[in-house]
Amino acid sequence: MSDLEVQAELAAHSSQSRQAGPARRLGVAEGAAGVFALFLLVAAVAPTLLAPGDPLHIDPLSAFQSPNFAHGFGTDESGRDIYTRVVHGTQYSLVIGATATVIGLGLGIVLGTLAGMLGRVVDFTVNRFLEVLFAFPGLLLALLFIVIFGPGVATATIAVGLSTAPGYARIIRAQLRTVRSAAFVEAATVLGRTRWQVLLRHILPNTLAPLFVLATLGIGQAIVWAATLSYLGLGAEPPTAEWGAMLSAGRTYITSAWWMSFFPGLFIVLTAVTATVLGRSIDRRMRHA
Amino acid sequence: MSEVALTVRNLRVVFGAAEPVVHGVSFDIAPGECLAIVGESGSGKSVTARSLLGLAGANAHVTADRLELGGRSVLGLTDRAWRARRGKDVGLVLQDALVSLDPLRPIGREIADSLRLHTTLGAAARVRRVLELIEAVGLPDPELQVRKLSGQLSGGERQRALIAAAIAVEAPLLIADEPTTALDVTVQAQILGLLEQIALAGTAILLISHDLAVVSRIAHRVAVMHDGRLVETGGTAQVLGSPRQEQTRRMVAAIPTDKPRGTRLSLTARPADAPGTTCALSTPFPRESTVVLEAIGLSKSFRRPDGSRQLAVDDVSFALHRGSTLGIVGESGSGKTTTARLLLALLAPEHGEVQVRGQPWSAAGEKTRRGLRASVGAIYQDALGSFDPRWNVAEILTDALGLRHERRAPQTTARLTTLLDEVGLAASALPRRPLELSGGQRQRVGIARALAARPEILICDEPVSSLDVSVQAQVLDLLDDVQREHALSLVFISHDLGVVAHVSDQIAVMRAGRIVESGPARRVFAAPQHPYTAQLLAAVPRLPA
Amino acid sequence: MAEPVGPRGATLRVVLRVLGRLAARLGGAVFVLWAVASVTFFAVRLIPGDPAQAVLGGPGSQASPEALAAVSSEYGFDQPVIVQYLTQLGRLSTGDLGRSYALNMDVGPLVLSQLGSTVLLAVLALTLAWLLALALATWSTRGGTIAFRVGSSLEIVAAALPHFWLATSLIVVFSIWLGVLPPISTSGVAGLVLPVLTLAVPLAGFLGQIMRESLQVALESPFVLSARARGESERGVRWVHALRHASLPAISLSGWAFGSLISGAVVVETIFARPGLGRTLLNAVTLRDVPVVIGVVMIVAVTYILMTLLTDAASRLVDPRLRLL
Amino acid sequence: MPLRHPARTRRLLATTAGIVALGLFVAGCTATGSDKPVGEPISGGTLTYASGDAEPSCLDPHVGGNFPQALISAQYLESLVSRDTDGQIIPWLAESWTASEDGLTWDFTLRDDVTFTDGTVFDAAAVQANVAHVQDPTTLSSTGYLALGKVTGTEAVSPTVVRFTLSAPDSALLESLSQPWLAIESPTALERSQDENCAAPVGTGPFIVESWVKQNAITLVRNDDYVSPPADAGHSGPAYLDKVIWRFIPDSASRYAAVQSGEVDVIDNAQPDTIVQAKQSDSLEHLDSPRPGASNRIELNSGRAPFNDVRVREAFMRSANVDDAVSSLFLGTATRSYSALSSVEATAVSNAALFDYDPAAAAKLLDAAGWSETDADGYRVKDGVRLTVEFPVSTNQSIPAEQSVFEQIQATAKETGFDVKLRPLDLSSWYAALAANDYDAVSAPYTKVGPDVLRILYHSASIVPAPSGYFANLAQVNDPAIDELLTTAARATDPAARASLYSDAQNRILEGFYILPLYDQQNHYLLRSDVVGLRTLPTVAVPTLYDAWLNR
Repeated sequence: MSDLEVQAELAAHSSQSRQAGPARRLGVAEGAAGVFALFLLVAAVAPTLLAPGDPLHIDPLSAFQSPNFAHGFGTDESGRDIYTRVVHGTQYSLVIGATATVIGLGLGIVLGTLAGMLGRVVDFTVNRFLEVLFAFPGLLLALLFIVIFGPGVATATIAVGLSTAPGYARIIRAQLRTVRSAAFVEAATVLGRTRWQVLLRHILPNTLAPLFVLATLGIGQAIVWAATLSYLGLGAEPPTAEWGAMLSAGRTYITSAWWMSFFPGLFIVLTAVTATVLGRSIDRRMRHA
Repeated sequence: MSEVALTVRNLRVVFGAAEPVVHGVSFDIAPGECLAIVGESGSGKSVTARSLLGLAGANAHVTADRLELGGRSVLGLTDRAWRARRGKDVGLVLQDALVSLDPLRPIGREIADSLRLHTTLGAAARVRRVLELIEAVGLPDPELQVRKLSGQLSGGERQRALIAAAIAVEAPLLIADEPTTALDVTVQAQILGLLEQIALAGTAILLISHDLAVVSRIAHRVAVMHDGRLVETGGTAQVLGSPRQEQTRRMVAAIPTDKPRGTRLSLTARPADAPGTTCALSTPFPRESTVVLEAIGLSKSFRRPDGSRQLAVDDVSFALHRGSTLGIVGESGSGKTTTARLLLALLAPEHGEVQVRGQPWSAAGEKTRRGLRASVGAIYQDALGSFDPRWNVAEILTDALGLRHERRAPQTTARLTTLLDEVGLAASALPRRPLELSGGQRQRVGIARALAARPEILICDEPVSSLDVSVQAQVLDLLDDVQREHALSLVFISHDLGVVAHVSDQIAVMRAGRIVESGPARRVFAAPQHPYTAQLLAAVPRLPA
Repeated sequence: MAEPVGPRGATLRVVLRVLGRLAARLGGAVFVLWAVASVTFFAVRLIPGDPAQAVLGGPGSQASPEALAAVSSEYGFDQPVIVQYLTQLGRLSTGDLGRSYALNMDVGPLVLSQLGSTVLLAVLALTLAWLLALALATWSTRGGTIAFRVGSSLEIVAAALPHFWLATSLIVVFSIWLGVLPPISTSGVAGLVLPVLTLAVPLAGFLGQIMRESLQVALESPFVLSARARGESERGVRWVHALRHASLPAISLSGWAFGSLISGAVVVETIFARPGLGRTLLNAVTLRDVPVVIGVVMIVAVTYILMTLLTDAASRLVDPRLRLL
Repeated sequence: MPLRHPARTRRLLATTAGIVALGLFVAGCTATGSDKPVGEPISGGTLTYASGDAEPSCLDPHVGGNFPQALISAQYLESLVSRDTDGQIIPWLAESWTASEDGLTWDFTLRDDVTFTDGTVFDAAAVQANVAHVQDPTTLSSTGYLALGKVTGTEAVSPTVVRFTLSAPDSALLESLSQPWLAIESPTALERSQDENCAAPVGTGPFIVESWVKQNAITLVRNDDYVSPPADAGHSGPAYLDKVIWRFIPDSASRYAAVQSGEVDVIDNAQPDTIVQAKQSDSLEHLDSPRPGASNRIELNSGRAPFNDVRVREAFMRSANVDDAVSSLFLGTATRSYSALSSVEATAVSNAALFDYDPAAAAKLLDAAGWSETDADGYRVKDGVRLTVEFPVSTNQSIPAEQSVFEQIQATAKETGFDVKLRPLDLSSWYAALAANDYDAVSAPYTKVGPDVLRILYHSASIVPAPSGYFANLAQVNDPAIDELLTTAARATDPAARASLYSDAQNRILEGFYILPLYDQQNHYLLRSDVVGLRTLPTVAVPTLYDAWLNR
């Protein structure tokens, strides 16, 4: 199992659960998650709309200010406005998260499709390979990659992508196999559809559609992991306004300036929660639409 | 001990603020008597049964003028008081014991639970009693059985174990909620026999079922339930023999067993049928002697988990004549579905071959076969699973018509509407997804899809087994209609001999992969040659003559 | 050989089957280890630069050419890759994990000495996570809709909490503001509380969700209705039937959970200054101390495999159906 | 000989402390304070020390030789000489010493009452064995080895007199010998394998290494037979503490929380904000002890463009607002330095006028140097090349506040048109960048007792890289006049003449705008108020727990 598989499984569980309460259960949460996701999107695309300032602008004389009217989230050790940095940091975090997800998903699709579509030998080989990768718990695989290629944002992004790939691969493989043996695929054969038609019209769409859910869930996970690497000093470096790096820098001053690490951390948590809630919501909609 | 085991007066059950699910139901059961409540799904029969145990549900509001178990009122009991009486004064047997027995506990433990909760017996005494019970419900070798998990038992054995658990403390009343629904006919007969025995021993039995024929076998009295009300109550023979209410009549009519081929089962299936017409005999249709589909010595085996091979289909041969229906009947595991898949060339036979209109079918490559595919359609038991979940009805049917649904022309929509009309669905179904349709509607869409390509042959694999009796009747009638209209040849596969006998011209009886008997439906039904066929036939639930 | 018959024959068959399964398991484990060793060996070849220089502490080490040559021949860097690979496998098979560049000691003993601390942390966290999840699941399925919503929201948020943020917040609250728990985890029980909490809370979020779902499914299943119809009490229903079912998916998740705990240990051990594999690994990564990294990865792979075996055994214990296969 | 901070020291070098603070907290000062009135010292108890530095891989400071080793080894090893707070060399294991006229022969008279904690007698042969150990290439000594660079031989004149023979006069010899990296260990113990000796070195100090659980703690116990405190110690006889637990807590917030909650008694590498908090707290005391040797400074690579032009170097310094950065980030715990040397060095020369923040002057200088155009991003351009300053930062060697200083310099220099590219690198990559001459500015802290550090850092000979590619003269100062001054100073036997030579050299370095001094190498300790008598050795500013006792 990988983190992703667990996430996916939980999403599947929660959307299959009874309709009575649960159907409306996440109503408020979904709304809130949607609003926050919109905020993140705006922050990523046009950060200056939400925070017109320069995230790197220093003002030594107003360093270490606790949250106040002028600086909603307070200022950091060089007097930079934390709100501005958090908003501008969205771009880094989302880009890192999205890139890592694309890498992981891409690799996962290749591996999963190989295993799911080709013969038993390929399936067996790919499966053993994945099993081996699972013996490295997530972060370990990323750390191994970093030790080889050295720390940095690019390495961290690729590392996170790589370490999520096995999870994607297994989900895709399982999904492919389920779809391939589904009754509607047989029904299409009975209707006289060719293998290609079946593949293009039934197997692929039904395999790939859930990937959207996976990607949503995965992006939250990837952001947290990338932030973890930055926090450990192996990813983005200060003064980059990346959330993990901000948190890492802020932790030094945790006893005197809690706001420096609180707000970036809050955004990481909220982003992860939002990804979970939205992922599940999409999943439910896709299943019950 | 009271003379009445159960008294129910004006029982009402309401969930939340909605309409009552049960409206003022009243009945009594005497010790040793078996009362059957019969109704379609959603009629409120299960809720009625559960409210007699105080288990109608957390948000259920149960009221009654009188509700007495063994003469003592159970109205307004606290949960604790209910617990003291459940299992002791009233036992419950549910359908499908695979999920009604805890799969993680040996059945001995499950049976002993009631004893643990309601008696002061010591551990050793409990074990002795459990062994007695297992023996009493007719399971062989009790010492071996107690340690088994429900997953290790066959369906019938499980149901017996469940009954043993329910009667462990000799509760004066036993409620059996669809106790035989998932079982093969022969096993069903045995379980009904067991219940009958229990009633004979003096236990009152409340039998809940959707199938009149099943209950008629052992019930002394029948109560027909519809929309939360008992519409008709009386002696079994009287209610079934001369039903007074329309609902009852409809249910009686829907039973296919012993109804000749072509007899309409549903009373309101098609608008064309005049209301009130019962058992309208349809016109006989022409049958030709041309063989359109032939199976020649088919064999197919599968690998078991332990590596050995099991023959699922063993040297099966038959021929399907144009315009006729070949019924294949057999119990679970007899190889019916494998045969269907072989006929559809979804599996390749190990030996033998299938020919369509005399041309190689299973022996041909898929490429060659594809040209013939349009003439062989299929209808599946799980209609929902046979539709791509992303598609709505319009897309499913457009695809089946061989058109591309990206640019749907107005004339396509017209064709879709005609197609739907043919299976008795309105055009309003087009934009809906199968998930939003009822079981009967889904099967109609399935039939429409099969008809879209104008096939000559339809392979129907258990097309009605997951449907209510009345819906089943409608679908069977529909199949009958389309067969006549399109001169279709049908292979109709089912575990239900009654259904098969009703729809088929020819019957093949399968057992363990082999055809043990085949021949014209009437002949096989009237004078079975093979003892197995006779056994099957004897077990078929039928209304008292 | 004649097919064994009778009860003795049956026992023999069972024993043979169990042995066969064990052999298959061991074979699988050895395969995974071999593959892990190979993957790491060839991955490390990708590191740019002279491995001998890395052994001597990188370009800043002022290593003389003689020292480089000596290290090259000692570590066999001058040999063909295939020879190095086979040598490495040979060394690994005897349990020799090589020598740390940075810590001046053999990796095997180093890693083993750190293992206990991490395993203790992981086991405690897993146990606590289980208890928390169980408590939350039972509470939220017993109460009404509000309890259900609160329970599921708590779980989703808990599952989303990054370890580093949670650890920091716990230190701020319990060590700095309240001053009741030590911010470092060196010795003693008190020092374990915060690290264990940090690891357990997110995990409990995951386990809780899965447990609540399966508990709900179990509680609504017909066999529970049957049990209730027999007069079983609510507690009996939960303890005799439902919880056992609810724990099954959570048990099968425990292999994954262990992996996520190891990942978490990297962060937690660093923040709480606790000795252990995670901190060793992170130090080794920052110093690019390759033998230690490989050593830790290998030992984690071994423990992971053991953990999956253990998880399997636990599943069999709880689910007798698996014993039938 | 100088001390470079070798690999694997994380946040090894804190930046230098202020001159005002110096008056109060100069190396060697004693921190006291507790709820209980301080009476007579109480013997007994266990003190827990938490270090923010990396855990050493070897407890024998002869091997390698870095600051973490110095910190711990000062508790169980002793040197031949020490230095007092005035910078005077004072006796320790050596009672007295004499140098020959030509400065090539030194005789040290040793104490005759000292034994190592393994029972071996401390004598001239022991000193010889130590010198041989440090100079043995298989020991892999770097710091100690460099410090003994001019020592060609030793001779036991008598059991209590040892003679050092030098290849050239070395005015820094005593300062070198006072460093913990040349502490004296038991010759019997040195004969063990290196692994054994690394795990538990044997010395003459007030404590004995009892056990070392890697990645967890080192336990030291009191040496009850201790007789040899240095001349400036607070008492004589054995130490007060029964036991010392030495831990490693790399995370600064955890470290502070630990001392705040009383989980540990002393921490090092205290961060500015926690120092400020501690000063407001009754339960914590602050001990500031800047390290000797060089100040913390940014070196500008004069060996390549753009900093091969003195005008550009000056422009960079004028454009960097260091004062505001230091005051905002160090919150008064560090004072701006204008010197090449640490403020604890008596020979330090300071020239504030050279480093005024003056963007207008900087702009003029750049115009004059030909960097007169400005591109779209606001950076200066010359011949189509942007005015870029590659600035690799070693994350292992710079504390967070210092990295923030660099960020602020980056921000203020940008206003004048410098594109400062901060590149945070792990130690090994950082060394690689330096070796490849791929830098324009760099901050490389250097600890060494005495002004001889200047020769290491600014003599042109130090531009020539060692085989590994490393070199110490990162500013690539190549000035014959400076070379001459430094070489002469290293051989000068007269203290006054030596001081004057170093003063001249420093002025030339400062006026050449090779370095931008920031502050002293910071070395802050926080201790519980009930820890009394803790002081740092004035040599390399490491704490000694010999005089410390617990007032509880």
